[in-house]
Amino acid sequence: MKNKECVAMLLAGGQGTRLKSLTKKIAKPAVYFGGKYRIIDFPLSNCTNSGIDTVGVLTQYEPLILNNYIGIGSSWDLDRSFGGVSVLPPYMQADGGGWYSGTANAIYRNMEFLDQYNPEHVLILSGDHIYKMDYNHMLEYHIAAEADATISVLEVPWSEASRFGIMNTNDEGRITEFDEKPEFPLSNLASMGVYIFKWDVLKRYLMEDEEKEDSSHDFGKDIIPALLNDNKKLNAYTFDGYWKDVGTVDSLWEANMDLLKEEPGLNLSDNKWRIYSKNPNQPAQYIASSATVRNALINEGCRIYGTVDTSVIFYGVQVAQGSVIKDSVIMPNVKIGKNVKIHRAIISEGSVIEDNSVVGDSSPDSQITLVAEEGSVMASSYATIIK
Amino acid sequence: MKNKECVAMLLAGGQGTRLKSLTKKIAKPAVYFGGKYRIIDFPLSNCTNSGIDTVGVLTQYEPLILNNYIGIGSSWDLDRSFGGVSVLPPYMQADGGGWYSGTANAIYRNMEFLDQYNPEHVLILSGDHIYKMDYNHMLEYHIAAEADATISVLEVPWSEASRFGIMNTNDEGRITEFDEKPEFPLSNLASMGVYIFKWDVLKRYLMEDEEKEDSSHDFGKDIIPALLNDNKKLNAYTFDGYWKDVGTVDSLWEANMDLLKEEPGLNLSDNKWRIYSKNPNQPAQYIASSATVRNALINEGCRIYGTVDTSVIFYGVQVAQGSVIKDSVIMPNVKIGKNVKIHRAIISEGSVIEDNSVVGDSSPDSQITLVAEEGSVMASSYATIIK
Amino acid sequence: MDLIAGIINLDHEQDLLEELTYFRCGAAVPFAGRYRMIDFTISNMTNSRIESVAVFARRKYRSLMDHMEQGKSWDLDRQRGGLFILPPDWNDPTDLSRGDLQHFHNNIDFIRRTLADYIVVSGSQNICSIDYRDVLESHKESGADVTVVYKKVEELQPEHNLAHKLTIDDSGQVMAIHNDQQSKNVYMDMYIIERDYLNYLVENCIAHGCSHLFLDGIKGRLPDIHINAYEHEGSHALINSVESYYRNSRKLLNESEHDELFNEESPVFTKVKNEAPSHYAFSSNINNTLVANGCTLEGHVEDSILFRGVKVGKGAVIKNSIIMQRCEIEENAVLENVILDKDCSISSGRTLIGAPEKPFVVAKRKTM
Amino acid sequence: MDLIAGIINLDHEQDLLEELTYFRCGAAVPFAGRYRMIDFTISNMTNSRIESVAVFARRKYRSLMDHMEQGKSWDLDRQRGGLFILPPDWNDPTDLSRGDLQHFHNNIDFIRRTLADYIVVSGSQNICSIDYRDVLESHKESGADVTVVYKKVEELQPEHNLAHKLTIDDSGQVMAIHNDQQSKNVYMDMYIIERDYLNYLVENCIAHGCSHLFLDGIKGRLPDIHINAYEHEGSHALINSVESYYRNSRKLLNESEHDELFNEESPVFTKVKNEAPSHYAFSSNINNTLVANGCTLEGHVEDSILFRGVKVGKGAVIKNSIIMQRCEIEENAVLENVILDKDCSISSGRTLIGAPEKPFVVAKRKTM
Repeated sequence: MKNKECVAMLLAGGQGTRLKSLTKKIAKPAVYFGGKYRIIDFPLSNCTNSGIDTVGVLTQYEPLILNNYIGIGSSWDLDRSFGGVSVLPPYMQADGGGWYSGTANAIYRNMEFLDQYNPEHVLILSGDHIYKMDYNHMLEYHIAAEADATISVLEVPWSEASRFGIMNTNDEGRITEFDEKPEFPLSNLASMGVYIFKWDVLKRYLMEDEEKEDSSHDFGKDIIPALLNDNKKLNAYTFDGYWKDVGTVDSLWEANMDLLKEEPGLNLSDNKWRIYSKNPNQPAQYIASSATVRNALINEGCRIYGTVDTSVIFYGVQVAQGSVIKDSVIMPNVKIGKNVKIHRAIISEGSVIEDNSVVGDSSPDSQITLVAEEGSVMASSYATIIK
Repeated sequence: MKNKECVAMLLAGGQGTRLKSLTKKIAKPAVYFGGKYRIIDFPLSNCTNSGIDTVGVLTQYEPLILNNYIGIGSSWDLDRSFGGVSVLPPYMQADGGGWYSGTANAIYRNMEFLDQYNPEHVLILSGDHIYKMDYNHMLEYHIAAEADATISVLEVPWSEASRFGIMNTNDEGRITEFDEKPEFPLSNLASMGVYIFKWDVLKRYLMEDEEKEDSSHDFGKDIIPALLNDNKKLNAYTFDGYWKDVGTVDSLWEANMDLLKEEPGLNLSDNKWRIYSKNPNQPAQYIASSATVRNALINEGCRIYGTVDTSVIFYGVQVAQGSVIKDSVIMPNVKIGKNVKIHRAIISEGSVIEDNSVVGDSSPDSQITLVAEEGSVMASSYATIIK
Repeated sequence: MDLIAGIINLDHEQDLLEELTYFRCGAAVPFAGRYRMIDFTISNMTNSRIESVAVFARRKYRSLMDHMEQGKSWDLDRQRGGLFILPPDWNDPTDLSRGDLQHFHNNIDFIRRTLADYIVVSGSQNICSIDYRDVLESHKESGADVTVVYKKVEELQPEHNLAHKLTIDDSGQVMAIHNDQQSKNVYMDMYIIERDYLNYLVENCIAHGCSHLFLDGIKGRLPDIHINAYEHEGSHALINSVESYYRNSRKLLNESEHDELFNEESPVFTKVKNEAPSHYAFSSNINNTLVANGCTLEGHVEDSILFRGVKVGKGAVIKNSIIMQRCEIEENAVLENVILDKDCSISSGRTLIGAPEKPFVVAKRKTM
Repeated sequence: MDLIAGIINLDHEQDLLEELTYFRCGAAVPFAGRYRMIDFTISNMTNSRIESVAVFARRKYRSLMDHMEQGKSWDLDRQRGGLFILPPDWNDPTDLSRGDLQHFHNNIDFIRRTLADYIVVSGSQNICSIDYRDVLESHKESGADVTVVYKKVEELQPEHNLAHKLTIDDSGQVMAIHNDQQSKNVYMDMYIIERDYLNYLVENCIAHGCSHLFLDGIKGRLPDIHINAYEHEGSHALINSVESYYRNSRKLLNESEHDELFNEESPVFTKVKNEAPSHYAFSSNINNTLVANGCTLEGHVEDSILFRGVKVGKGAVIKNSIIMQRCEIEENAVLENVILDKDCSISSGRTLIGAPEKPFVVAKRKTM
């Protein structure tokens, strides 16, 4: 029987409540980013580019859009005869079954899926981060070190270390301690939520954890501490590229703005590490004579008659004459009327902004305004919005 | 915006407990039938052949195999840019969400899916029946009659009518009464569990039903009676082809045996009404010099060295020399040793039957023996089985 | 609903687009920033619910094959029906057919086996948005043997010289098909016909040694058969020369022309590519221009069309030009009235200026 | 892991299978009940983790195109890499290449752009189950310029006359390539080579006016380059004539021969079709026969191979025969030592008997 060296499990069940109404009807990994993508395009493209061709996507919250978006994975070249992408929703079994009660429980309930492929290693990913990473390098490191588990870490500024899960390591990179949001951090190596486990080791710990009544069945809170406690070999793998948690409206906005910097940390046009996504069918974008476009990412199907400055514009957006969009992210199929001013805002998919509206606050430290599906304006607002 | 005239919703969440251990690890619609197919191939192929290209498949119980099997629907030519097949598992929402509590509730929870396509009519199907039917004829009848709902019915022998949901109709085919398993049936028109509703009508009744605390949220028990009660126009559409509920081990066996009759009611080789299915990749079947094969359906990848008489053999089955298989159904990848006798049995996928085993009872009225995944023999048994 | 099948017959389309058709047939020429000419014909068929399309290709069809694949982009990757590109690979020594009848003869199974009762036969040079179900309705009402599609053009252009023209009576019946240079009823190289009648015409034409199904089998029979004319009222472009390609491409910078061709009801499909959104730098100045994805723009562009992945350096100036995929225009280069085919590089500081009525065309992969 | 790309070069394969190759190339000939010859080569590549395969086709490639589509059946329908069938559609007037170098030259981008460092070049006539990763390992160990694959046959058959033979020294190095009719080291028309070296050979051969990459570029350089020989130890069939096709097909009725070719570790993939399981009637009597799906069997069949959808009527007797897709053998017909191509009908009561050493071949769609 064939087997797979490494199978990836992508945790995509989260609601992402801190993204507010952006995730009212869609799971967080389906949230838009970068003028064209959804967050989940990044881990899925990383898998494809790393040669990992078997990925389980664990869904639970509002999966309809995510299901349709993923399909059988052809957008990421993950439609494979043996392996490929499988969407794994919670399900009922003869003896019960039920919702996923934590990240570890979600994997536990899909042990049979994993056992089909009889993998040596399992890569655990989350659908919340924007980054390009070669998981194969990490896997090679994990195998060479003969580790039971390897956790990808990132050096964060010391001042911010207490906001993260911090790994304390010895000289060989072996993890000696895991501190969740320590008040006085001993290291600045923060966990990225990317783990590789030996499957036989993980499986045993998942089954044991399932028996513990007081467990929250979470990788960070339960599984990793249990492994450390048993003196298993846990290594830290240091990643040093661009990585961004886009869990809040502000950080999602920032990550979009990062793409417009002089030297962006994230290159979306690298042919050697393509970010794949499902491509909408739209005609070429049209920039009218009356338009002014400066420092912007604009996608197909847009028609720009006004001014776009330092903004990210998704497909199918219309900006009428006299309007000014600055420091903003405009999601797909938004219609912006005449003489509208939009500053420091995220306008969500399909919104219609009436003529002469003013959205957002241009002062540099102001909160980011979110215009969400049903016309609500979250922070500062003078807008009139009609859906 | 585009819309669809008719969208199908296929209820595939059932566990099918009467099929015993055949459905221990798979949902009932994924159960094998006819040497090659799974039950769900029939309603899905009917949709394709009827020109209905948008199908939601509602899953809940052990959906992994069903999910993988359906994929994006390419096996049934249902991988379409707008429409096609969507698997719809239960999910969580911002304000709760949860399991499907009944057939009507399952549709209720997927109203948004349906509204994407803005259909005029919704076709409700179940994944429990073997039949070939042109839903488009039924739809035409439904539209011509300007009915609020149309229920497909079948004439059953009067003696059996009390086992079915019976429709009493007036001269124009309008349903006047719905009798669930009546002791004294007034008609022999049994419901096939195939409904077409005007979507706007159904939607209103689903929402009203959801509010009723004592409702079981079931089409037969709640929605149809409510419509009748309000004097809505419900018509019966009479179907007169082959139709079989394969909800029990005995009826599943019978339906397979029906294929081997002199004039089978169900033609699987009709090029004008193909039954599509996912095709396994197996070499041609091999019938050895020592073999005797009479009145049998045999699939690719089989190797027959023994005797096969009046049986249905799925792909990848091996029958060693001296063995006799009679009046039986052998599911995929079963290995049957030498000098085995199998009579009136269903051997489930991947079973290994040791040399010299005897399975089943050859007397014509005996119960059908089921050899299930983990080697259990359900009824009569002298078998030694190793998995 | 009546089923219609489609045949896209490229056999008698000549490759008159100079450098643009050195290595590809006209149907494969890039158009409108991200499409190929043939996308419009296939999309019209898909939007008319045609589920089975054959493409008769004779020469330079490689890039067409790469583009069309199995038809997935047009939702035509089917087990029943689908999109078939049929290059000339014939090996029957008893075959007597000639000209485009070779295609019809050698692919007669497509016609005989289709479940459709009607067949639309079209070329690829007439760019428009048309619903063939409307043409079929007119055809059935008229009771004609064949229904041809035409455009009543407002103003005759040089490209119309090569097209056939129709003389039509009050009832919409075609009285004559000719090349009268004054006639404004331009035949759009599309007709609808009953499947069985097409099959008969093919057999009959071969038996009589004909070499052109439309000219010999339909036009040539004119007094004896009933040809109905269907007028296409929407926007229309006939592209059979560099000049008509250039003029009709730039017509799309006009909003109403653009919207007639690209409307939500009948979208134009094409093979999608993974490209990032286009990046407009602080220094860019883009006006009245269509831009596809994946471009990096630092210079000045006006009244132009940029295909996917074009790079325009700082200080470069592009006017009235069409720049195809992955061209690189270095700093301070100047292009005016130019068409660059794919993968061209224009070095820093170069100036290329064509004439408005005769653009300067650069073949693909040239570095200048 | 080293990446390997594949080229299936059909250019110098002659269509010597008589009626079976009138309308299709040898690579497209049906084999083993449900496959085409080329399936074995493509599957070997897929099973060796080759993700990018080009097929150089010259003539009669239509049925090959229909069969291969975009490579989905072999898991080769990819955005990066994939399966490409490359018919001869060349339009470069400056092209000087000749023979099979036309393919290499006109598709040089496939070689230059692949991410793979090594390329396997293979024909389609050597049916076997081989892992090219093992060949690569031998190649790398040997330090050779090229590694060719050969089979040491136990018994020479007529088909081996046409094959090249190898003289090999103790270290596995090829000393000579020739046609010595006594040699049992049959070259299997497969070699592995570094990508850059292949690119160099192509350019060099064209510059010197050569017309056959293997003969001129590799064999012709023999004293000067290091050619390593890799022995294939599994089952092997060379099929280049009706006689070898017939004998090697029937060899598959032997269980161990069958199992060596069809094993779970390296499955053979092909385009799947929707066919019901085969139906064996009460009256059927089938012995030592391979049967594909969709057959309806009421007669007597022994020592034969039946493809998909064959119908055998009551009282019909078929022995030592190969019956391809959708043939219909009516009641009481008798066939012995016969090969029927697709869609043949044999009328009730007819008898056709060929010789064991020369089967009677009937071309497709014949009614007899």
